[in-house]
Amino acid sequence: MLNIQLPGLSLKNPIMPASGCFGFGREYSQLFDLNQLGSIMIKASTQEARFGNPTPRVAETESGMLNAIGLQNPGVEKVVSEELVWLEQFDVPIIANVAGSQVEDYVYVAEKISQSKNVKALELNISCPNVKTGGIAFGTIPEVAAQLTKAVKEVSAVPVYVKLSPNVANIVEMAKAIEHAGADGLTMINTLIGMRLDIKTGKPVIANKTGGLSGPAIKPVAIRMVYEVSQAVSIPIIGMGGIQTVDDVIEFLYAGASAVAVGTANFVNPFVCPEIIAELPNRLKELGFEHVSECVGRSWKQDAKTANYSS
Amino acid sequence: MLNIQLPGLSLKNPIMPASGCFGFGREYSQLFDLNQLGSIMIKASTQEARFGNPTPRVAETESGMLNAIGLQNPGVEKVVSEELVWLEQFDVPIIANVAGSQVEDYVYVAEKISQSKNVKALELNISCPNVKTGGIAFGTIPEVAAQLTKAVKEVSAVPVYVKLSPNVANIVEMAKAIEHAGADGLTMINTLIGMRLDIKTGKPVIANKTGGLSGPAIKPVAIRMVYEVSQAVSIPIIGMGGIQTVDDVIEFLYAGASAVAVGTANFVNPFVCPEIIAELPNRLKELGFEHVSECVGRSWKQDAKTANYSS
Amino acid sequence: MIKQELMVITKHEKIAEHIFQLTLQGELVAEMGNPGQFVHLKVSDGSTPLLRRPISISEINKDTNEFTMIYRAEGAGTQLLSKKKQEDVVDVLGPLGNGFPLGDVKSGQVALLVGGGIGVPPLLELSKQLVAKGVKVQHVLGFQTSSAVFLEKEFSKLGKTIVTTDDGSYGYKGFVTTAIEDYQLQFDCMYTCGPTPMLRVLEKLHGHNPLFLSLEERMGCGIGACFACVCHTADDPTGASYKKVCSDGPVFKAGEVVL
Amino acid sequence: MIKQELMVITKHEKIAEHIFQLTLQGELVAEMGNPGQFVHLKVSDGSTPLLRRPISISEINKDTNEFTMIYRAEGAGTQLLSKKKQEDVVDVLGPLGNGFPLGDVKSGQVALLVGGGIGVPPLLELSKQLVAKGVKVQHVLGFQTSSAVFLEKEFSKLGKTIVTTDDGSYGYKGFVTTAIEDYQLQFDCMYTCGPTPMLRVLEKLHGHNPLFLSLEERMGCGIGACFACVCHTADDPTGASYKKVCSDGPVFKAGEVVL
Ligand SMILES: Cc1cc2nc3c(=O)[nH]c(=O)nc-3n(C[C@H](O)[C@H](O)[C@H](O)COP(=O)(O)OP(=O)(O)OC[C@H]3O[C@@H](n4cnc5c(N)ncnc54)[C@H](O)[C@@H]3O)c2cc1C
Ligand SMILES: Cc1cc2nc3c(=O)[nH]c(=O)nc-3n(C[C@H](O)[C@H](O)[C@H](O)COP(=O)(O)OP(=O)(O)OC[C@H]3O[C@@H](n4cnc5c(N)ncnc54)[C@H](O)[C@@H]3O)c2cc1C
Ligand SMILES: Cc1cc2nc3c(=O)[nH]c(=O)nc-3n(C[C@H](O)[C@H](O)[C@H](O)COP(=O)(O)O)c2cc1C
Ligand SMILES: Cc1cc2nc3c(=O)[nH]c(=O)nc-3n(C[C@H](O)[C@H](O)[C@H](O)COP(=O)(O)O)c2cc1C
Ligand code: FES
Ligand code: FES
Repeated sequence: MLNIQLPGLSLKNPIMPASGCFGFGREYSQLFDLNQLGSIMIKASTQEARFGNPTPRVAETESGMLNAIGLQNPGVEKVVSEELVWLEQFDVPIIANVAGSQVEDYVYVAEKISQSKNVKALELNISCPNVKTGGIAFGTIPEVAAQLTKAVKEVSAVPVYVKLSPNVANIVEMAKAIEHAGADGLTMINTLIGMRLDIKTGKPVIANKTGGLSGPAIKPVAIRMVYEVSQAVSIPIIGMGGIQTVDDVIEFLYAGASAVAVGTANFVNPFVCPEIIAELPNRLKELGFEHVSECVGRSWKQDAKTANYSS
Repeated sequence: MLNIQLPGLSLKNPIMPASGCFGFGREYSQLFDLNQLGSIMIKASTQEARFGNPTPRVAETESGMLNAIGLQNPGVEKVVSEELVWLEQFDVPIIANVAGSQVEDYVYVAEKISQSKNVKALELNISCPNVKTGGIAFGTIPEVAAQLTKAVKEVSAVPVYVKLSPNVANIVEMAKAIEHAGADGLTMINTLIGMRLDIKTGKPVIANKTGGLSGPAIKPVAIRMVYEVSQAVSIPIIGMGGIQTVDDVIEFLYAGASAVAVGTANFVNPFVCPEIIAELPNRLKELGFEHVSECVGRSWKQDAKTANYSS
Repeated sequence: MIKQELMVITKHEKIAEHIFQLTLQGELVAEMGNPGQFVHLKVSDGSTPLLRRPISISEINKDTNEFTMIYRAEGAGTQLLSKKKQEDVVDVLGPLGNGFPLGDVKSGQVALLVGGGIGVPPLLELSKQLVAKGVKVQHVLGFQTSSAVFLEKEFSKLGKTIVTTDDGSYGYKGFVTTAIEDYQLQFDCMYTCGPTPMLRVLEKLHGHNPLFLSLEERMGCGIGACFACVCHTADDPTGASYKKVCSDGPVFKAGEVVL
Repeated sequence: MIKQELMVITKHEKIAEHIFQLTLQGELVAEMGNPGQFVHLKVSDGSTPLLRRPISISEINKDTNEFTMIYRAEGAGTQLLSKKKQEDVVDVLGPLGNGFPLGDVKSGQVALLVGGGIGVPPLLELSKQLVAKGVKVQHVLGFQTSSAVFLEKEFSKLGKTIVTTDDGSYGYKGFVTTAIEDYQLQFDCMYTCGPTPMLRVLEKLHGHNPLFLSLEERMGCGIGACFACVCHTADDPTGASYKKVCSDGPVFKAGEVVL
């Protein structure tokens, strides 16, 4: 009832933790059996080890949070030799999040990490600032994003999903450019850029000044973008942005996502992924579905049977 | 302690209701004395009367709401002859929000409405879809926004503020293009585009499908944009997006706004504007300020005195 | 006059499946007028849920400064509300809108009050005020199923009361509209509140007689400022003329607006 | 093991200006180990405030399955928490992190416990466990002003206790660091928790002796997964090596991390 097939990914269910919100799984493995997860989107890997940004790196906002972790990670070599090897004990396909400051970085990391036995797909984090264009994020200019996608596709041993940034005027144009460049799927959305100022000092609460806004606050933006993009492309979408409950999952599927990722909610409730997975079958039954795939895109599919229809 | 001078506007205080969230003031005038307000941004006027979108037109989201009112208004002639004349009884400068589907519409409305005695500034709502570019909003392409600004500036009898849409990749580029085109000020931000789906029917909750996301959820995005734009332009900014409390007002001023507007919060608490105006002097004193203008831009001004400094 | 007040809960109980009866006390009661007005409630301090919830006034007691509402706890807001206890306070904005006009029916005449589900509560105060005026009242109250039935006793005290359920698990089996026919009810004026499909049928069948309908629509402000709750007028069904449910309604005369 | 539990409030009271003492009961207490660990609290059902709040464990009672925290109600989350009443439940994730090691000081030796403000509470359980082990304890507790002082009596029962206030309105006037000098306190091991500037001075003055410091940092997950709370290690102060305050700390040995 829950299994989903996507390029490179044979998922037992469509629920997975989002990149950066689950580390490499070690901490959560002490709380529950990771084998329950559909997949794991591991923390971004870069060519070199990175410490990331100074602290404070997180701040709370209304129904959301800002983060500016700064891609802290031990570098792709260590991710491959330590983290991915450790993850081999679980029967869970891994989606490796790839980041960098220039095309060459992505290519380097993608080539290396896609060789790992349990890495079944890559997720290109194109929200990173591109040093060659003065810090403008790869994910805000369609040509730049397309070029990056092409370069990574050439070296990757596994299907490539590209993670869209919501900080654009035209998400459909971006998605189409990336599809055209050969991406196997899309993941969306990354965080919106936001900021909070401290009332006493007048200064930004986050040391990096701006941060990425995530959590329930951004869900309406994510749903709208998945809705628009899923109708314009023919590659599958893994949706995310503010998911906290099983109904949020269904809303993303209705919008057009084929699977979903849960980010910030893991911090609020570390058991949120297994809880949603456990609740999903009953909720689907209640709504009259026999398989989770029947939900996909039903907000816009003309011929979709109505939710309350039961045979 | 609260008075602020802006192009065309001599404000007794920097607090005003945002366009579309206060009608033309009639309803709120029954609840409190409108003379307390710094200004009023009246509901958008278009050339012809508009009924707007089908209902449901609003939906609630986490710490926010979606709206797709669809610019319902009685047309500029009636706004001028009925609403603005009625508003003359108050000693409050009016900012007239101007909308349209093509440049000519804006020019028509701007020319007419800017003649009204109490209209001291215009606010161009450039988030409207432009029929000539296939519905792409004026406010997402810098050249289009600049051209519109120029055209309106030529006919307007009062200073022109342009209201920025947050649905862009590069808000600074947009602001600069509009400043260059002759705008006297900026107001920001308008709503983010969002959507909600009904779990039972699978369909969008709002009849128009997508709607504008407003309320506390979007405040971090608004603060970030005001922070970025205020450092890049030399025209003043009226900030808005999620303001509910006096501290939210101060956060916008710190970010770089010279005055602020309160939108969605009027629906939650119809007395929010006069309440904030009443609280502001004490809060400023507590934080060590002698005049509200000292707050403006202190998140980025190098030479700003620290907030806790008191003489 | 519309006021905002932190009113105190003097009584709060569950009266049917998911249905709660809530009595609040405060000065705002003094402002309440015709039955059919509503209040707009903020159920939490914070920003979730953000918006107020419109709930009809069901009974008014000016002597004790109390009024009562009956609501269905379904979504996030009403569920939070249902957890409030006696002596807790609720942020109330009201009274809002225009209620049912009592002038259209005279002492000695017969009024038929037709309610559907959560549209039943505002008819109780209406019935009381009609009876006080010397009007003979009859009630047809429709519910989905037996566990959803409420207020039958209260209405029975005021006049003939027919309860219908969709599934026949209680009272008359069927819709209120067919019950009106089957029982061959005669009346000089009809007042109704309930789901829009029910209102549409009633307007079609009985719109030629005096008929007042109370509408529901998603609301923002509740006071007429945001234009969330508009409907087309019947004489200009696709044009720019409109009525606002919150401030022109929620009660309209049959034929006034497009349902 | 880390658990999540809806724990029941058995006691909740204000003990100083803005300062509340909260006792919770539940099975999670069985998992608690060294003093200095913390719990991560969700103070509302909804999504405002969204994140959990880290609060140190101040006392543990394994017999009654209770533990106590002391917190300052300042921001949105802690203010909401302060409104909870006896028998209400609180969503607790814990115990988290590594507490103060007791192995570095032997029976008969002297431990000096130095707390600043809201850093004082975790030292209470530490002091109790040290005393139980036969260690002689001394305490220096710094507060801003007299109305902010708490736990003096409890610490006094366990050993010599010097209270300082910044403004001299109670006890010794001045900082804890100068009090330690003025009173010429002698000790074999120091444990401290409080504001970072205080920790920095203590590390500078006493870091050559055994010294354990408990750090604070903004947190996301609280369990080591989000990398919100990292600090540089002292042997690689600008490089990529790091410690996580939530899972490697919050207690570190002097010289281990960059403060
Ligand atoms: C004039 C008027 C009088 C009403 N009187 C009553 C009454 O006496 N008793 C009662 O139980 N209900 C009444 N309703 C309906 C009631 O307002 C909704 O059931 C309630 O707002 C739903 O809130 P929620 O928190 O349960 O749902 P949620 O799903 O959390 O609501 C989300 C948003 O949608 C709005 N909404 C959802 N359903 C409705 C609806 N049917 N009508 C209008 N807005 C809706 C909410 O107000 C909120 O803004 C009335 C509605 C109106 C317009
Ligand atoms: C390991 C550890 C132990 C702590 N133990 C205690 C204790 O025993 N008693 C106590 O009163 N306080 C303690 N604190 C500090 C406490 O976590 C903050 O005071 C609290 O989170 C502030 O929440 P708020 O709702 O009042 O503020 P808000 O301003 O609403 O908080 C907004 C966000 O910032 C975070 N935040 C704000 N201040 C701090 C801070 N000083 N440290 C970490 N995060 C912060 C909040 O957790 C939240 O995510 C501890 C902090 C840490 C890291
Ligand atoms: C603390 C934190 C760290 C994140 N790190 C990454 C990252 O390394 N790579 C990435 O592509 N996205 C990262 N994200 C974005 C999330 O994967 C996700 O796209 C976003 O948070 C929206 O989902 P949510 O609202 O469920 O959190 C991070 C988000 C958070 C909150
Ligand atoms: C119901 C509603 C109607 C609005 N109508 C207009 C409008 O007519 N013109 C306009 O420029 N902005 C309009 N806005 C946007 C607001 O003026 C404001 O920019 C936005 O809501 C962000 O502020 P807030 O979060 O305080 O609401 C509308 C917003 C809402 C919620
Ligand atoms: S709800 Fe705002 S106009 Fe009716
Ligand atoms: S708070 Fe998440 S790693 Fe420490």
